[in-house]
Amino acid sequence: MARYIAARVFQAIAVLWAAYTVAFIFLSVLPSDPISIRINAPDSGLTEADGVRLREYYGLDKPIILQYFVRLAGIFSGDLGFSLVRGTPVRSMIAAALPPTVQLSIAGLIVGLVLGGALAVAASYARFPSLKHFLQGIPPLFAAVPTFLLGIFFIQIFAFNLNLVPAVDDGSFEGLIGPALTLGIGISPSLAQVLLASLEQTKGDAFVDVVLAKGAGSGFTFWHHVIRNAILPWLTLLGLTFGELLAGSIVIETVFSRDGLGRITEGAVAAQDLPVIQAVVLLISALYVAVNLVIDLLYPVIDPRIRLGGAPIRLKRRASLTPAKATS
Amino acid sequence: MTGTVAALHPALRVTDLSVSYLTRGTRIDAVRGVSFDVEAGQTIAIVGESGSGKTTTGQAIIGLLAKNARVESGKVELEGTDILGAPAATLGDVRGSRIALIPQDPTVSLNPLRRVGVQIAEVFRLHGTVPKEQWKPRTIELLERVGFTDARKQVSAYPHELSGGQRQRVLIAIAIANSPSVIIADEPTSGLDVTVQRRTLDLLDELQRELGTAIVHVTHDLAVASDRSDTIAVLRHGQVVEFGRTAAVIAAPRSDYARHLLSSAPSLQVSDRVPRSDPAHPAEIVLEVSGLAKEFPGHVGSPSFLAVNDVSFSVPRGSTLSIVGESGSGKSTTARLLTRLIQPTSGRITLLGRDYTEKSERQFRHRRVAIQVVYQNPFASLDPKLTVGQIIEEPLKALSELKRTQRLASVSDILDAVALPQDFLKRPPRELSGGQRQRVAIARALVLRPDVVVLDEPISALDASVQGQILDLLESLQQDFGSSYVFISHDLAVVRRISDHVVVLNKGRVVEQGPAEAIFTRPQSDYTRDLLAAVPGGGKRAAAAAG
Amino acid sequence: MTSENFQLNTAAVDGRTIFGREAALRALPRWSRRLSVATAIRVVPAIAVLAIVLLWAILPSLFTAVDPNLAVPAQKLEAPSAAHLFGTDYLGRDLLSRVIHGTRESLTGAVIAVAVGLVLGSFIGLVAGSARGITDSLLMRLVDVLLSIPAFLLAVTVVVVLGFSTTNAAIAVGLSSVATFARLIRSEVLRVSASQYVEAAVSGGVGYWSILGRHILPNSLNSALALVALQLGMAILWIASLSFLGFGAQPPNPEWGLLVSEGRDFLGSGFWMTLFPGLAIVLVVISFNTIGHVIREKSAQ
Amino acid sequence: MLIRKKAAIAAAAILALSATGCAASVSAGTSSDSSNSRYGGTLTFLDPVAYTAFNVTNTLWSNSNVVPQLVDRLTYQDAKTGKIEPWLASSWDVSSDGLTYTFHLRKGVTFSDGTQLDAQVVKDNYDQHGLGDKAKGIAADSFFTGYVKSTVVDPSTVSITLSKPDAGFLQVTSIYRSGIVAKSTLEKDWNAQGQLDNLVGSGPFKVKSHDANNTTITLERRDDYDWAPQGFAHQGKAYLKEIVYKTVAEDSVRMGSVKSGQAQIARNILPTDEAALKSAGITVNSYSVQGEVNHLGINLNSKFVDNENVRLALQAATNRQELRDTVLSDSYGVAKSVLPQADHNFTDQSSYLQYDQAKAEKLLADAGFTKGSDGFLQKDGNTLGFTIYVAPYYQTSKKLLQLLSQEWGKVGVQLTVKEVDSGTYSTKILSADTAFNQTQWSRADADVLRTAFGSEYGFANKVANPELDKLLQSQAEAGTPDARQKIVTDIQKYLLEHALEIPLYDETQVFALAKTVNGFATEPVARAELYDTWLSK
Repeated sequence: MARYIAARVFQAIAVLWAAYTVAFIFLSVLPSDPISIRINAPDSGLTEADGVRLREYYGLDKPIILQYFVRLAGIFSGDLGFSLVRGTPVRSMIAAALPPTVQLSIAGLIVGLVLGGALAVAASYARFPSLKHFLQGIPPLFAAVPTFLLGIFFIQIFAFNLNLVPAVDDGSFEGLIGPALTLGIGISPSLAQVLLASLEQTKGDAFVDVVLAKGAGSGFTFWHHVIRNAILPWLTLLGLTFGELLAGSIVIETVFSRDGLGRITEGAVAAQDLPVIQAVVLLISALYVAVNLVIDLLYPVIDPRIRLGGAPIRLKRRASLTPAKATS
Repeated sequence: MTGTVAALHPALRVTDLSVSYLTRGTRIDAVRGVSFDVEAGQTIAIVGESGSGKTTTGQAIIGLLAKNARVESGKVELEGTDILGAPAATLGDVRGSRIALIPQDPTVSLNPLRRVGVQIAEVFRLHGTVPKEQWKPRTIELLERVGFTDARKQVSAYPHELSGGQRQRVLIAIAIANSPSVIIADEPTSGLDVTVQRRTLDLLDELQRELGTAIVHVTHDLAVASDRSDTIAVLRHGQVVEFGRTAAVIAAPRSDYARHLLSSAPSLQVSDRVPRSDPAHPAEIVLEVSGLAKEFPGHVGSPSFLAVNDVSFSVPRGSTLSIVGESGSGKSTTARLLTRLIQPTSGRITLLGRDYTEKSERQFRHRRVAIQVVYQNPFASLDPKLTVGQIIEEPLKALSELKRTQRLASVSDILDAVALPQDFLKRPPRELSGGQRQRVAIARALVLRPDVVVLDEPISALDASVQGQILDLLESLQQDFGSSYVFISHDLAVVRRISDHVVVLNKGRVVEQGPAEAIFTRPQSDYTRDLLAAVPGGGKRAAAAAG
Repeated sequence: MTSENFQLNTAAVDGRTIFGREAALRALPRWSRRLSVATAIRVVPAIAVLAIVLLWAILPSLFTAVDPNLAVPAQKLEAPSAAHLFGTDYLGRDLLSRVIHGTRESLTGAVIAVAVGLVLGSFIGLVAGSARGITDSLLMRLVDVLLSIPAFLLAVTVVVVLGFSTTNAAIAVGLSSVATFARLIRSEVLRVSASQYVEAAVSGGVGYWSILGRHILPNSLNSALALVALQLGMAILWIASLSFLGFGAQPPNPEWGLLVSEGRDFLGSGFWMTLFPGLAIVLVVISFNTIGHVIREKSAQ
Repeated sequence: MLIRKKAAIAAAAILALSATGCAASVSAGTSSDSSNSRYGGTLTFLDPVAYTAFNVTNTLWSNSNVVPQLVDRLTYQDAKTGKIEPWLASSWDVSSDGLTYTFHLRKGVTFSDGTQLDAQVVKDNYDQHGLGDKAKGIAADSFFTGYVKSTVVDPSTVSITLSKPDAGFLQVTSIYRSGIVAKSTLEKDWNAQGQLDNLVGSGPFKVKSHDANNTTITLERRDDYDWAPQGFAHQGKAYLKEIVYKTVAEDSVRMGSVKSGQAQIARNILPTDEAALKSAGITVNSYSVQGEVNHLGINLNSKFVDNENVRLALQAATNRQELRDTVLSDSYGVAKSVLPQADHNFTDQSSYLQYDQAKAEKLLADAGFTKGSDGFLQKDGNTLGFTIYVAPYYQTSKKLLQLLSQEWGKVGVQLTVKEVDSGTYSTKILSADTAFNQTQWSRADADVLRTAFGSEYGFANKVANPELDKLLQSQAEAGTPDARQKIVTDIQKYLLEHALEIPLYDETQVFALAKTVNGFATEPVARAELYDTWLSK
């Protein structure tokens, strides 16, 4: 067990290092740098000579490989450097951006789980075939609407026409409703489709017949047996959905003018603010890896068939065929 | 027949039961006008092949038909009350208390996420027959009753921690928990090894005697039916074609179909096989195995596993060697070693006098012309994307120098040999029946005229009536082509019919081996004797009743 | 010995009876097994939408005679009317014509994205699934790394490196789907490799590459095809999202995502600029998704 | 997207209008109009751009709606007249050679950290502006190119020495990027100065709170503020208790938020939304930005544009009226010179800027271009075509350039519009392959033209032009306003005669104000000046 966890943690660190390196290589081939952007802004009043000075000040004049290791060392010492655009320490930017994004992600996840779960259960237990088909048709529709379009319409209707929620995040609970609904609707199709398939399959499992043969009604069968088994694939899906949540926040935070990781990512990418992008990539990768590690460790707890050190641990991820839902 | 109530009403009376399925707008009549009675303490066997409607009948009785099924007509009277089409609440009251189910496959019939004790106690909970504080002691009691030796511990086991036989015992415990009047047993032992099957069915018999339960035993296995039932109903295409006292049916079936079934079911009767190898004139040894072992590395934290341990035998030309054993005995691993799909850990395999143990696949490939294989499941062993012709031609293309026209001629010839019409060449496997597919698989193996054919449970996935045909085909092909067979099987009856030489495996080791007749008539080891004793057939109960 | 006709009509049923599923699939006419009515109701509209859209992409001038880039300032921001079915945009360009002419770029983008993902992903997946061992481990760790950076973040970063254009956005989206394809293809390769018919082919002396070409690839095709259809829909959405963030198509090319992102500035004064291109995106994505799901359901049967 | 629009002008008429509007609403509403009732309230201001580092030196336009509330300058420029008036400096003397400026500082001015304004801190501020500080990573401000040194004469007198006369220098001391900050700010290095918490000024507001990414910034009033310039509408502390700045990039969301009352002021209203806002009862005010007009700068090293006839042809092929009517709104002026009509040195040069397709075609034919098979002109096998990049600073850039592309297309010139990220943009516009870039310098003084075109600065045309340099320098050294006006007119003429830029429209800032907003004003380059702003109940 301990050995297994150690191996997984080591693997996680290796993935993170690789993610950092990939990000660094990507960014080092960018055509420009933030100093040039600053100098060439119409109002800047800076000359190329000033640029040389600023590059020196930020260490951007050093050989690329040296910059790579300096940054890497910085990460280990917890020093993520300064934003080249804002001058603020990246660590404090990230520290401020993380909570709203986590808040949004959790709220969006809850909406997605409730919505996806409700759709799947309703479709699975619909009495009339026509109702079933109708309910089955909703997730694909959700999956086809671009998130930004949904967000814009949400704001128009709920914030401006009905004046129910603030259009601009003000930290209130109401301010979270629009973004969370948009994000939740965005991730719900895959959750609904996976759960529906799983429900249909579980309902056909032989043990359900045994439970019915014991004299159980459909309610008892559902709550005590079907749902627990049917929900297992969600666990795997959660890890992947997590990536979608973070990616979705890039668009949603822009649309809803919310603070968060997504928004600073978008800004940093557009302005080529290297230290910020690297920190974000690293942080998001770390979160992703951590969430998936936790999920892997959670499996044996939830499913007694999987025991660490015994049966195959790494269940095959359903990554390949997760229903398509853009995080757009 | 005891008791006045029972005299008035049989435990179960099924009258004119008809069930149809609606699949994509097409109606299929699965059960047509089936009627029978079962008295308390009696067992009726519903026998039939796949698609005969036997399972549907069982489902209809306990009200667990699939969604697309519809009861067209009939009555199912449980001690005089019609429960067919009863409201859900009534069914919920009846099921689990007065009528119970023992399902087919114990490995998938328990909720994998809940402890077995909880799953048993649910029967008490749902029917309120036992006060809550008594659930656990009563559950343990039940487990002991169905033969658990360490019930106190095993009550909190998860299903996956139990063997198949143990799981079936748990399911039996669930079925008998409220002492029902009727139990529907749907192929209760078809997935179990013979010895386990015998112990399970013995337990069921014992409980039936004790509780006076009526049992509807749904099975495809005529031998099991003859051993374990008082009456038999043979179903075909949803209709009862033969009905009567078991002994009478077995002794003198009235319908052609029942006769056909009986004749094609292999049994432990003395084989009429003419030995292919004459000890006086030893034939050339085509395949020799010595000290074969295969070790599988364990997963993290568990020890490695010796699947095959020091196995040796030899196969003379034109003869059949059978490897028998229960699940986990290592017989399939041996088959894979012989065909070099996996590499042995140690030992030697010599084919036509040449040791190929340490040859690479590249070096060995052209030698595969001498050894071919037929798999158990003809639904998985044929590529669904190819036509029958392409499937059979494939080894020729790979291993022979023949030109295309010559290859096609060979394919055509072998298709005749396995008695399939020529127009099958262009058809995809999905349009073929199981028996036809297995013929294609055999044709593919024999098209190269190999010296050795490894047959890995080639008939166990097929219906009884088809099993006999495939065995006949294999025998006649052996005569025509002179191939040696290595026949892997768990079914002793089949093995007796086809083998010259038998190797008995248990837990990876050879328990005993020798000429087939010697093994069957004079088994040397206890294990072999157990195996032989467990083979069903012969009408035990009928004999007992008669006696 | 009697013939086998006792069993003939049980074709296509698994050898053993399966509790609850007995007799369910028998004796159906072939065509009905291929396409049930319920499936047809879903598939036919989807195919119709894609057919129309494909025609728009190939022969846009057949559907509209108006130059999509002709600005008529006097007619700016006109609501939908008989003269301009979808209305006009902020420069007085005919929106219907822009949507129709934008199809080619949108679809080409989606196709490029999927092609990039499919080709690179299949290559990695095939090599990993075939080579096993250390190569497999290394490649799968690479895939883990790709997966650990959320795909959309990756796409955003890549498109900035490559520069803004539909093609580059498509390549970026494609690159970020490489991991998905690699995983699918690898698992398909492993699944099919472990099947008995591949084992039978090995026994039959068939070489590795022949097995790959004759058995593994054709049998992985349905899953890959399903994923391709789903990814086509996803690529359209993602490219549109990149356009929304300002990283996508170049003006004045009327790519759909660009049209929507331009339109959002005019929600107050010209909602049709968002509505119609948005509708085009939604319909096409639903159609791709439907077809993907149906292929997957078919292959699962 | 950084969006920059500016402002200032003219506000006279518009302010008067909005003031009456407000007065009416107030009297209709609550009881009295006593100025006491104006105090208090929190105003939410929606800004489209992400705020960058808050360095005062070299601060960018993006932050400049926040910074003016926090820092005061030595002098105050009247947005209407362009006159320079006292602020932190109560008076000043200029030496007769125009090289030394002596400022007499106002007494009793404190920074928000409680420290006093004195000559030393002013000297330190100006040394940083004028010379930079290499050790702290701070570059000198290009507005201070002639700066030599500052000298503390006495605790309330500081004198500044220039290397050559600069008629615009006094105006420089009034602009927001010449703000005077406390010693504690100056001691910090470049990064630290950029952080809002470290920005300590003497302005009417101070920073109350902000999030790490500066997407929400809250300022609070300094109750002890008592040194407003006379040009402001009132004295003493500001009316508003708090100002909340929020970054909202979505145009529709900014507009909707003001409409629904969730915010009071939104900057950068899309031209197409103005009518809808007005009909919803929102005040839409536009302020012309003083400085240059929004125009296409020309890199004379590029192909084709080194030919003056080609430039003049493009000048004539540009239909400014159509651009304004289609892409912009009535809030924006059609460019009539290189300076906007609101600039006090503006002279009407619209004769150079008439749309004339025939003239353009003739000029190009004279230059030897003939029509090719693709409909575009060509010479020696080269198509007369240019690539222009969408300027990330102007929200209408993409739309405008697409229409311009069609206008130029009518005379056979191919203009390809491309959109790139701001990083790529900054490299592309430096390249000689890029003939045009849409740009504008804002500063309420004609000296802005020297900064833009003078070869000692960025020099927009990238080719030294001694003749123009001479004109620009003489403007800076002009003794009297009249003399200077004459030279500035010559410069305007010179630039257009030779088509050294292609003017497009008068840069304008458009703000949406909720009904409750009163007394909103902007300083000369249209940055919000919220000192006089108050909210009616």
